[in-house]
Amino acid sequence: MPLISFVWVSTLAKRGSGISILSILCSLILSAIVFTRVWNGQPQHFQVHWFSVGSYHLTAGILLNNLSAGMILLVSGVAFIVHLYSIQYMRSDPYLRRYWRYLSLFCFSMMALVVVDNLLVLYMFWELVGFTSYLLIGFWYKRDYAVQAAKKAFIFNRIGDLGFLAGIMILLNQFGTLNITELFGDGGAISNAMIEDGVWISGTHQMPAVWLTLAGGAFFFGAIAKSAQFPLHAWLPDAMAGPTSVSSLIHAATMVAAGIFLIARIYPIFDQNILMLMVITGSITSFMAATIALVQNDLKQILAFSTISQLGFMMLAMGIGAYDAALFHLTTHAFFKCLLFLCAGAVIHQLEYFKQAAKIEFDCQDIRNMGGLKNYMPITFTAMLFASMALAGLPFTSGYLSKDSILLYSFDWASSQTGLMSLVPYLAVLTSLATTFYIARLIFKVFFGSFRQKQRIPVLEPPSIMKVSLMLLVLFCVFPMFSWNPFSVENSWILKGFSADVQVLSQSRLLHILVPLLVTFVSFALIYLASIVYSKRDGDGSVTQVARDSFIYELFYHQWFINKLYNVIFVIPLMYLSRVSSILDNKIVDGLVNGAGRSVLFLGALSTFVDRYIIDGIVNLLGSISKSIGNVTRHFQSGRVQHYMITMILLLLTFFIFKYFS
Amino acid sequence: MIPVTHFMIISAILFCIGLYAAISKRNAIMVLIGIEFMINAAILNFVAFGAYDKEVNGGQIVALFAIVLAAAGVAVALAIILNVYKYYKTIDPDKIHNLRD
Amino acid sequence: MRVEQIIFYALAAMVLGSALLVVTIRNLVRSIFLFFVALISLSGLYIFASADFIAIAQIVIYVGGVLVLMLFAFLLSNKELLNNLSRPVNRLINISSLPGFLLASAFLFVLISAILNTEISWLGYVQQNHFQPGDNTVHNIGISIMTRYLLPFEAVSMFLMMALIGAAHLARKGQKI
Amino acid sequence: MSVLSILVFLPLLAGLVVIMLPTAQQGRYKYIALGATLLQLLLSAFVYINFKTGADFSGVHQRRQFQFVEQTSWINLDLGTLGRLQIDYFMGVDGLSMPFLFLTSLVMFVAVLASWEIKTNLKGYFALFLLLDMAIIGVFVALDFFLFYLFYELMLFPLYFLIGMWGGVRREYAAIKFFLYTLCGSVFMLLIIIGLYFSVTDPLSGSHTFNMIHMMDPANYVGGSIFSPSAGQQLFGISARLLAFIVLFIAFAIKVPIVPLHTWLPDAHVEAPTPVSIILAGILLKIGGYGILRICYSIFPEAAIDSSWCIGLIGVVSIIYGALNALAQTDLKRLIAYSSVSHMGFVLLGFASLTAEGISGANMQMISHGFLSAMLFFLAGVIYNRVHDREIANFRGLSLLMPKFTAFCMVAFFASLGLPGFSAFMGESFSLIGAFTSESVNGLIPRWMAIGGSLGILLSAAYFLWTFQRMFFGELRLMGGEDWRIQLTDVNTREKIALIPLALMATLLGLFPALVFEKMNSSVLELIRLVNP
Repeated sequence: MPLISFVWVSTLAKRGSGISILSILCSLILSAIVFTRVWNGQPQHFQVHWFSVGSYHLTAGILLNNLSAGMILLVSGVAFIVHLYSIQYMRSDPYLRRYWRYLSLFCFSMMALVVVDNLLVLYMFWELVGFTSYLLIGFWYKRDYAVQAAKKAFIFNRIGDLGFLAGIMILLNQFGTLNITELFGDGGAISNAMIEDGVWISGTHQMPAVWLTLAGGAFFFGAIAKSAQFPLHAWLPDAMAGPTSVSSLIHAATMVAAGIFLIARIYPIFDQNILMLMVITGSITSFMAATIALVQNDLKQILAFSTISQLGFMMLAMGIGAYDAALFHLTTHAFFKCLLFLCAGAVIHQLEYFKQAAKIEFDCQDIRNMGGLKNYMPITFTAMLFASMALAGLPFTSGYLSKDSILLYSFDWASSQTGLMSLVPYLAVLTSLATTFYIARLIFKVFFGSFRQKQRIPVLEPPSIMKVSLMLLVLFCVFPMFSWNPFSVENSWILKGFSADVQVLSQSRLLHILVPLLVTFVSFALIYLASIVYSKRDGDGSVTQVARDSFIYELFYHQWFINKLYNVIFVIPLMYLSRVSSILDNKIVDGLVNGAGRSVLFLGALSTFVDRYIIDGIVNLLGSISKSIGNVTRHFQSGRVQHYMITMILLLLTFFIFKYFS
Repeated sequence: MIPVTHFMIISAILFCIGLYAAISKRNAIMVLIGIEFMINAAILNFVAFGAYDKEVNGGQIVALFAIVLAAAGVAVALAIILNVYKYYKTIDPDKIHNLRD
Repeated sequence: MRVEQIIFYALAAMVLGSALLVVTIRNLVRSIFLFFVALISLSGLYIFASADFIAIAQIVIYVGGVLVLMLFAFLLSNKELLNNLSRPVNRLINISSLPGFLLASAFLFVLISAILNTEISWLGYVQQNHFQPGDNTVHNIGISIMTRYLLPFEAVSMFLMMALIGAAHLARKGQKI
Repeated sequence: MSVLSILVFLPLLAGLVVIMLPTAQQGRYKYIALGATLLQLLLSAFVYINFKTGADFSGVHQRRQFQFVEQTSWINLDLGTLGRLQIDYFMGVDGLSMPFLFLTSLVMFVAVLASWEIKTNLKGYFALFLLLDMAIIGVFVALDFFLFYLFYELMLFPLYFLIGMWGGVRREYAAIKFFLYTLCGSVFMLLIIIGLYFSVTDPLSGSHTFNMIHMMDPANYVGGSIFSPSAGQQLFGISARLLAFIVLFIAFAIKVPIVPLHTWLPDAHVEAPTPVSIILAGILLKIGGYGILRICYSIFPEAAIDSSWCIGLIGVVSIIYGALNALAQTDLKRLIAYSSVSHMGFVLLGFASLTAEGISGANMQMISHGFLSAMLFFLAGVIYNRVHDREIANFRGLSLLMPKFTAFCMVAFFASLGLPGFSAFMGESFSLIGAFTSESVNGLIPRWMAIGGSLGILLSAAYFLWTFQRMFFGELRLMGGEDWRIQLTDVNTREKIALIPLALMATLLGLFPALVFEKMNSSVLELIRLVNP
């Protein structure tokens, strides 16, 4: 099997940089071959007996179906481009060899995770991915912030893994096997396990039905931690501390996608209320992350929050059953988000050179003191522009196809739901609008307007290799790669490939056309609005806040379209909301996490106190009691002869009395 | 005929007097005398019962031996007391308590 | 019959009286001489129990040997005692010896009650052979020592020799122990 | 003179040689000991290789199914009315004890390598060391209770001196505490042994016997005797067999430190010199676990079932309690000691579940913990030998000074953290799975205990990461300043020779757990069949 060879090759790549590039390249080619062979073809399954414990025989092997083939191609493609990019990006770094080793380890574990067929082995690679991300985030371990972020990321992943392990336990206990095909295949054990009167029966074992939902919940919990969904997303923004190429590979394309991949892999297990939970978390995460992104000033933080919100989108899609739309969005998102990160990396990289050249200290990641780079870095600018258009979902881009398919699905799904749930699609639309707004804000702040720094030293174009990789990615962002007709979603060939699931897109024509039109129209308006707000005048964030208030009056005065007014009313509460949510997020969630940390530490200190003083105390107490008893009896030996005699006779006397008179 | 119980009563009283002397006297020699009293009380008992044993007179023989042994005992005891006196300059048992640990 | 009993009780009273005096008198020299009196009256009692040889042996060995020895030891060791002789003792039994007194009286009580409760008549051999004053105890003692009790007799002699050598060694003048 | 006797008495022989040699050749002792342990390693490898697995070689309570069996009568007194006192020198190995042989010899080999740093009176040290080695191997192979008890007690004696004389600052206190703790446990065990002796008769010779195998099947019990299952004797109101089980369990629980009885472990570890604490953590804790399996569970199966709920609870409590304590420690060795308490909690949980995965997971956890804690203590020892300080706070950014050392520490820390791909993950996950499935299989352990146990994994992740990150990452700031910087040299070849096998075993067992599970499987299934038919 070519597949095994390439998995082996990527482990081989542990050594120097040249070799790792080579290995990634050939793994890309191999996965392409596999992709062509497997796509829409018959899934291949290859197993080897791993070990048997008690009555369970655990086998480890490789399962290739559409899902894994697609993912393998995606992962190796993005990885190859990032490798190419990081040749240039990391050139100056002293510990280059170590960087390449970690990167190859990460690619190996990611590819293996996507391919493997046994849940336990999947869990092993799942944690290995978490571990390698810990190493990569904490790569510049001299910087304390990076190490803290790495630790935080790993702990969050561990929490998720706990859920995953609990899920595995439930499944193993119920079905006796962890093999994905046996469990989740179409004829698999899950589908023919029925639930009657609260008991989940499958073959011999039966367990109360609550455990089925719990199993689904456990796996979902694992996915939340890995894909940084609402409660456990705090680690992703901090994870930006690692090198940009790392965050682009890990936090944009592959690792966070692993969560979605897991859900896709074991989709049948999720029953109704878990799907509902997914929808809720998905929508909350996407909305919240989008609003926070609006306010952020750090280039990479914005991208991080946009990743979270896009992942929220995918989770939402999963929840509403649009299984294939989610995966489609996953693939497109991987490419343009990776491109966004790489461009950001290029910008930061160049600004660092500029900083050394100009010898002035400024945070080269803060977009406030950038601007007007358009004319200095044209190619990066064009690439960034394409990527942001894809992210915003403007027509003629891949983003448009995948995001709008999710929107369509959500509208279909909402029509059948009642009450609060029907709000979900509108929320989704809102989020996508917010996305367009903040990405436009980013573009204008960074590339348009005038260069805020005083010195006029020209910022030179990023080196050639970087440009090549950027261009490659741009290719993927544009629509032709995915479907020949830019507007119609159904017949994109990837969508058909993934549509292994039941959900069929209903053909309500009206809704089908109206929604994308509305969305595109509004997004154009937003971009125009953003351009006015950000590119014309100078000044940093806080000043713009004041200016904008007065400016809004001005804006109002200039605008003659009614919906512009509608947008303005909408912009201010949104801004307010985002600020509140970011404060909320930092206070509550981080507070919660730190609080938990502190309480555990306190508990630890308390238990050592108990352990040292009480238990040790008891033991020493026993020791001292026996010593004191010893002392008391010692005094009897007073050394006086007559006392001995007295005691002897006393003893004799008592003996007599006792004997005689009893 | 003097009944045996009288003899026993006398020896008991004598024994207790000896005991009292041995316990509470401050002088080692008085303690020794107390011990002698106790021994004599025992001998008295032996003799009292020995009378009834015609052929063998076991009681009296034991009494004889007892007297002899008591004598030897006293000799050794006095030697010890002399040495104690030489060492401690006093023979008050309460003062001699080096055995205390 | 009456005269014998009177003499017996008189002798018994002498023994117990002198013993009590020995115990209570402050002056130690006097107590030793009273000890003489007690022993001699005791040997008198022996005679009443028809143990004439024992009585004489008592006087010869005990009174002659032991007491004289005791007297020497007492005199040798009590130089400083003469100065605190003058300490007056007001009451018969002072506080320090109370525990000893209580213990002795308790012991006495137990013995006496034991004696009174046991009916002597039980002992078999006491009934049959009432002793007659005329028996010759010395003859019996002589024979039985040489025949039945020969081993203990030799053992005692050995023991006596050892004791005396030891005592002599212990009490020698000159180097410290 | 089969393999097992050689394996047991080889260290004794080496010990004698060490004593014979005049103190002039101090240097040679190390090499004699090294040779002895190397030979032992080969022998145990030999045993491991041709150890037959399969249904008819499980041999938990069938004598003929044990392998490498040696049985000669050792003490045979005719006590007249009391019948014959019959103690035989009975040794054998089955699935449960065989992996421990290999673990013991490897850890001993590493411990000898670690004793290069011992400088004072080597003769005494190595003689005691080899005596300890013999006693431990003896415990694992003995099948006669009297022989087992003999080796069990013999183990305490050298350890007491090793901690007492070559230990750290408060070594007397630690040594005495350790000695008394284990002794009072084993004294009650002696009572039970005698009780068992008088209630079991050897079917062949009809006289009372100490033979464990006979004690396992109820047929051999004398009618009205104290421990005979049919008689159901009562002692202070509790059934005698349950009381015996509890007493034996406590005796072994002191060795596997479970929470209330564990306070000797941190003191003993902190004060013991590195090689001794390697042995202490590496093997001694496993004797407790092995004892519970071999003696408590097989001789009193029905008592095991009754008390499994409490054992499970104790397991969970010691997992959480150990982890919490480890979180608050400032001394590296003490932290590792508490982490051992937490890891052994998993073993207890696995035992309590009485399911096939539970018990094999627990055994796997014991073996992997043997390697990992030996490695951790070795690493702690490496730092301690160089700068005589173990405070975590005093080191920062070590990875710059000692890169190879950091690599080994990373393997050790992340392995004992339970990262998959290492053996600890196999052990922990299977004992948890066992505990989890036990509710539907035999309904002994409620499910929340398994969840509680998995919480332990998270806590262990927290404190290991916290320590690792504080000591190794960030800028280089050492308490000892310049002279520490010079002293903190990287691991030398000798230390590498010791560390590499341990790291190798940890990863090997992680990737191919079949090496251990295959060998143990038939015996574990046999034990399950014995305990709950």
